[in-house]
Amino acid sequence: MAVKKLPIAKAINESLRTALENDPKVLVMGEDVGKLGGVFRVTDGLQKDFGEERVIDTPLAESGIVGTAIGLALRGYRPVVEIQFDGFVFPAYDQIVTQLAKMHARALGKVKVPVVIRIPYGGGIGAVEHHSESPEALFAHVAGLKVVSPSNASDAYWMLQQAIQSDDPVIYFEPKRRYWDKSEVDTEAVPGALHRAVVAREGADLTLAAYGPMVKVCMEAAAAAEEEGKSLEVVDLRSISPMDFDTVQRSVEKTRRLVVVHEAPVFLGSGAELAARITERCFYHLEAPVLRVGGYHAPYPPARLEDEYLPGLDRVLDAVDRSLAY
Amino acid sequence: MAVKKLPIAKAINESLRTALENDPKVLVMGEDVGKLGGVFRVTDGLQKDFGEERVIDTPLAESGIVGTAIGLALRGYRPVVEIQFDGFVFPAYDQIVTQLAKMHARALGKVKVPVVIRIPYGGGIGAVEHHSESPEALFAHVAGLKVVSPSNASDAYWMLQQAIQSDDPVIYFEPKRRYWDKSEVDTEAVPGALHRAVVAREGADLTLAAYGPMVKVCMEAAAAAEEEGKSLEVVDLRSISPMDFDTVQRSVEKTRRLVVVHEAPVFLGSGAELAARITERCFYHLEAPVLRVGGYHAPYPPARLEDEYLPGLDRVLDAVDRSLAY
Amino acid sequence: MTVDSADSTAAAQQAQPPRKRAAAKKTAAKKATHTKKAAAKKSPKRSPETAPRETPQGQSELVQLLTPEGERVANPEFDAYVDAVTDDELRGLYRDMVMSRRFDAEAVTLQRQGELGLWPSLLGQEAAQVGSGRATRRDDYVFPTYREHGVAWCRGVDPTNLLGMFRGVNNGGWDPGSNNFHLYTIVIGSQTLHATGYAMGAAKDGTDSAVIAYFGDGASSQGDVAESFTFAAVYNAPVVFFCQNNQWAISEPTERQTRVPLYQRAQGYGFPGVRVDGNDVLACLAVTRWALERARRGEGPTLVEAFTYRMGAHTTSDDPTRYRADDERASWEAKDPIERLRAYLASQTDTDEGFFAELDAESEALGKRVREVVRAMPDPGHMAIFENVYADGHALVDEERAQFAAYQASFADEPAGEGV
Amino acid sequence: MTVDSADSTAAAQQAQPPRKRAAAKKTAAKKATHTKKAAAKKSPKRSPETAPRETPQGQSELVQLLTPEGERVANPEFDAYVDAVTDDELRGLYRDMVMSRRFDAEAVTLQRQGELGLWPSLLGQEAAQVGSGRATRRDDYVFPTYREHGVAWCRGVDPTNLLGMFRGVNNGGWDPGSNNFHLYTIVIGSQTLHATGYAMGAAKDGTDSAVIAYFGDGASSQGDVAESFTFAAVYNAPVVFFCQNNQWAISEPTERQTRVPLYQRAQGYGFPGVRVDGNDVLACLAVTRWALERARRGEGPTLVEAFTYRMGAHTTSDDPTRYRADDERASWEAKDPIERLRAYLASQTDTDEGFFAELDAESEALGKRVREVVRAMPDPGHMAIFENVYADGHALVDEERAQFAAYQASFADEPAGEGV
Ligand SMILES: Cc1ncc(C[n+]2csc(CCOP(=O)(O)OP(=O)(O)O)c2C)c(N)n1
Ligand SMILES: Cc1ncc(C[n+]2csc(CCOP(=O)(O)OP(=O)(O)O)c2C)c(N)n1
Ligand SMILES: [Mg+2]
Ligand SMILES: [Mg+2]
Repeated sequence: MAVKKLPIAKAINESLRTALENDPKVLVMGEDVGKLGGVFRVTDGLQKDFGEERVIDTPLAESGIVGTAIGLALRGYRPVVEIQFDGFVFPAYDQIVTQLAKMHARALGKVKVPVVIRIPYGGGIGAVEHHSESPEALFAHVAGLKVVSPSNASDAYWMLQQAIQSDDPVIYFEPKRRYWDKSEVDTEAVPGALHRAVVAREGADLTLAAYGPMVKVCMEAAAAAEEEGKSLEVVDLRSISPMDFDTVQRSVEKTRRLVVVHEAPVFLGSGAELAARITERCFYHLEAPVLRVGGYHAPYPPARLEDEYLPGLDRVLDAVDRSLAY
Repeated sequence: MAVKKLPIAKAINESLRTALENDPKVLVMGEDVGKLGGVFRVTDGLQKDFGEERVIDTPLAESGIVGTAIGLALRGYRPVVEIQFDGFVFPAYDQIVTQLAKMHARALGKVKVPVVIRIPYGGGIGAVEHHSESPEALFAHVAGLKVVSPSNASDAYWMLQQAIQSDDPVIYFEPKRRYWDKSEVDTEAVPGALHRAVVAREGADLTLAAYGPMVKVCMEAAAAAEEEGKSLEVVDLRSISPMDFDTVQRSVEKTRRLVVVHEAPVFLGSGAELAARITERCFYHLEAPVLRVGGYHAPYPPARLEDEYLPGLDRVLDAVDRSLAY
Repeated sequence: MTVDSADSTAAAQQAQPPRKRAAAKKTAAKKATHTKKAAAKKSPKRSPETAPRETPQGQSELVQLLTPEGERVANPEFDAYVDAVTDDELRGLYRDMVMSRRFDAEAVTLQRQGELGLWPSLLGQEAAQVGSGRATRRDDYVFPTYREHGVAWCRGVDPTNLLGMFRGVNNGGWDPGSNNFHLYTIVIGSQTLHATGYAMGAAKDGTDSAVIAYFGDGASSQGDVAESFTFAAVYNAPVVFFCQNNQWAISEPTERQTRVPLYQRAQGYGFPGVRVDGNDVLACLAVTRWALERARRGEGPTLVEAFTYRMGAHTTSDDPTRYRADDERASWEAKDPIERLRAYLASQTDTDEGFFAELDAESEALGKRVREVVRAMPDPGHMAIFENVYADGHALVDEERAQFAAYQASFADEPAGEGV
Repeated sequence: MTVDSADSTAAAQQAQPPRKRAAAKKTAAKKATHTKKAAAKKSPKRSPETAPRETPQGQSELVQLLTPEGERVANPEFDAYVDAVTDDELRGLYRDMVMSRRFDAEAVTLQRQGELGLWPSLLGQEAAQVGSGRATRRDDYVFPTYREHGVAWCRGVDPTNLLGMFRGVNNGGWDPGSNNFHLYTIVIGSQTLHATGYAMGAAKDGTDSAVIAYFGDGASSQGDVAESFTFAAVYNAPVVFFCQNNQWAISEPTERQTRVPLYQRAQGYGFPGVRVDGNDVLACLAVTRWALERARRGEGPTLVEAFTYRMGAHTTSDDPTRYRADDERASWEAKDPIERLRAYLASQTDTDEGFFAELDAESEALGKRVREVVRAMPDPGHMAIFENVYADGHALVDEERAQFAAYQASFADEPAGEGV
């Protein structure tokens, strides 16, 4: 049966399995991805079925993981790299931004480096430091990378398929606190384009734009607002680089108001770009400035404070009210 | 005599010398900062006068440089680290964002890590790859860091003094293509606050906001516009984190139009934040959307293309015209 | 009562002029004629898994002073570093290990009960941590990973301080300066560079303080650790790199990190590396003293690989049954660091049952105190999000703090929930 | 005419089954009975600065087959790798070095004339590059730094291709696949990881191709290089790490990077390291062949440290008078790699003046061609900014490209200036 109800983590697992089956060049690499199946069990069972040559436990060195993945890609492989947590991608940052992002251009297109980097990201799981961050803007600012983040199991499955098939490097941010949220996946569907946003809920009064873990919060906010008679449209951006400004623009031309929500700090977060861009495109349509709801300009706080730090229903609705008050 | 006309590179050199003289805890560290005086001669003569224990040639390892600087800071030193070129800071990115930026908060304020990281940045010098980048947004997004960039010799001197005196980590971006531009430095003046923007030129019709190397371009654009009867105000932001929104707001409330200019790619560049923030603050004042002029979403191009890539007079004036046309 | 080199070896040491002196003469302790009264010295038994091999210093590969059965074996190179250790001090080491283990077990329990979010247990590594921790002097500085609860104990850090970050009320938060024990560092390997820089600073200051950096077998693969070796060697920094090779990095065995014993890594950077039996507290004390004294004398860095075993899960979130066999653990239980010293104390010293009984009570009291302190540990106030982001303030943080306060105030009808 | 192992050793090699076979038997070449007719084999002269020392392999520290005076010295370990080298092939190596130097000199001149923005000269490193480059097989893969013009030459890369990035018309841009010669990498050390990954892939593919990664003495400090050693060792990757220790990293002498010879670094990672006289093309050929053959046989990585000297400035932007003494350079001129082989050719082979004269003419012709090609090298069109940022396209790039084109078109009255 092609349609299954799966949690996001399992959808990613199935997507990796499909990719390993379909293309002998696909490799899965990272710390503890083998016998352990990763700390979130996302790669569970893959090494058992595909062997140590294809599902590779690596030394504990993120720069080495990404750097060797680049070499493997140059040799014709399609490595799918796992970074164990968001906060541990930075040792690999140099390889990602100076090598992975630029090699295709450096070679005037004569080499391709189809590396996918999977990063469980975001907070809300009560973890210790470095395990709850949302660094997507730090990658999206860098040309040569593509950055995506699914919000549901179907997108998790399909966007990973597409990321692996892409000849470009893709940073695939997994909303770790939604790993166990279930939804339907049709593994025989024809997926939409990887970098297109979708209207996840239609509405008339204001547009909420989000991606990854915040889509759920926005859907809940829209449901709550409906009870108060406000009709909110929710756009699931899905892709952060490129960002589908067209879809947001269409929505905002209709609703005339936009609130962007992400966990990452607001200052220079991806909402800044969306706000600037949509303001430029919809200057005469906007009834209110684009408002942003996100993390504060502070290190991700200890777990006991994360509920206050993370954008939740109330803060989103507060911004909605402020926008509607213009 | 306290007032001298100095090129920016020399003003930085003097500022380092002053700091080394005034505080025995100040150290200068980096690749080739000793006998060579750095590839731009910014540290020229310092090792000769202060010795190898204070002006330290380091192994070729940026993470090691910043990581040991953190350790030295914990021991009570005030290291001023040189990264040879913008594109070579990334091996140190992990130490900067996961350690340097967060250690003060991690310790609930019980330790301080007063490390200054000097980075010659930006293009326009006809260099090879990795020598012309503007990565400031990648640091400004990260809480715990302060990010500044002087545009003239006096600021170069004083802002470095203030950065070294600050108990916070400061990323000090030096506009390398302006290194040899001269202006007056009063080494006995009372400097303005490190993180305040200044109005570099007054005007009535539109505000240009820039920092570092682009201030000069904006000043030239304002001069050129004047001949066409347009009165442009130029704000030299000076500090990227924190960004002085108040000064820009005051200016925009007057001129009602804002164009932000930086060399860094526009997408998720610091102009996105300024645009989003000023739009929010000045929603009813703005006659036109905030426009941004900057680099494209592409790797910094080979030298023969950099004039096309970099924001120049024409592109700034083009944006001014587009803004005024609203 | 406890072995603290501020009291024993280091006392002699302090009489010496600072660093860069007497590079030829090894140490005052070496000349000590006092020998353990009942310590039968015979040739060391080796773990079967490692063939005897010469270290760069000509020592046999695994330095061991106490066999798993608690017999004292002679070691011409390192005996001198512990010859002056009294029975009381041995009991002190034993107590340190027992208290560390008891504290650790309590933390595991507290995690199970939901009082902590996570806990990385030191179970099995008590000897490596206590032996090395007790080798440090008060003015030395320690850079731990996230598992050095036993070292923290030896440094005099109140163990309840270690729990805040795992409870989620802070990210560390104790004052590193009050015990010269830096905050736990989670990003693997980073702290080895901080330690190296700190040591460079200590040398610049003309002190003879040394620094010790802890890291794991997994961490040995990180570029930062390699860079710290380079910096330490080039600047001849007084730092000891103390690698607890507990044979696992979460689910990965050491073979995923290296194909030769880790202590050998040092040689290629130009300083000595030694492998010590990490379950032998006496050997760990001796080797770490030796390494720290090298540092004090201006002889630069040393790598100590303490060969030990992580007897528990990686953390309370981990499930080791997925990747390693139970019998592996069983074989290591036979090498338990606490049992081994207990056997020695019981057979070779006049330690009576009363000592062990008292210690039982003392450790139970510790467990109780830890439980109580944790349960009473207040959540931080919401505004703590904005505290200490910067030392000198930051306009955006001020703005966001004010907005947040106003937003919180808008729920004024609801309870404030501000904790502290 | 030239020594290309696709013709010589490798021919024999190709007859062998692929990797992981015959680990015992060293190489076919080893059994070769052909000896240099006039090569007087005597014990090697050593550079005075390095005391003889044993490598892990038991070789004497600096492998040298030709003295600075051009005398052939015996080396029981490595002679076998070059015993089959004919006089013609020796002349080929000589030609490679002369052509590389001539090309390099032309590039320096072109930089002075403003045709190039920058040039990193290989002057003095010809033997290291040609010896190692000629040891590679066609199907091997090379990951250079930014100074491997001589290796590029040996790989058959048209040298004018190397100039684009230094002229500022591209960032490399040749097709790495056509000569298995990767793009120059400027961020120090990064390419060693790419090489290791590529080698892991080659092994996965079941080929017996090997990979060689070049890097400098300065680069040895980068964490990436250490991580590449770890990955290569753990996965037993068929990669040769070829470190050209030219004793300077811009202004920093090697002592700023290490306090022991760099080849020793390898041992701590569990693979062999060898120091070879980097100004001796024959020794570089022999040692690199040995290392590559180890890789082919499945014996994993090797570190080769070619001890040489950067006779010129770091790049044309550099001023070495600020940090090193002239006499240092003078002493190395006496060890010139080209002079040394010339002396050997002149005294020990039947090479006549005609050969040298012809080569002079040939190298002058190369200089001329390089000059002409560079001067005619077109600037890229403006739109090239937006090309190849992504392989599969990117909406923002498309949007910016269109805006840019429209903006350019708004200057329609001005000349288009589109170059190509
Ligand atoms: C840079 C980085 N990558 C990954 C992790 C996740 N992680 C935490 S502990 C650990 C294993 C560490 O193993 P080792 O160094 O042997 O120390 P041990 O836990 O055994 O004490 C990993 C992979 C991390 N904390 N930091
Ligand atoms: C990460 C990084 N840091 C700094 C630089 C600047 N830089 C270019 S070459 C060089 C020295 C390299 O020395 P070495 O590795 O010995 O190679 P050599 O130039 O001697 O061939 C430096 C510091 C760089 N390119 N990359
Ligand atoms: Mg371990
Ligand atoms: Mg060099």
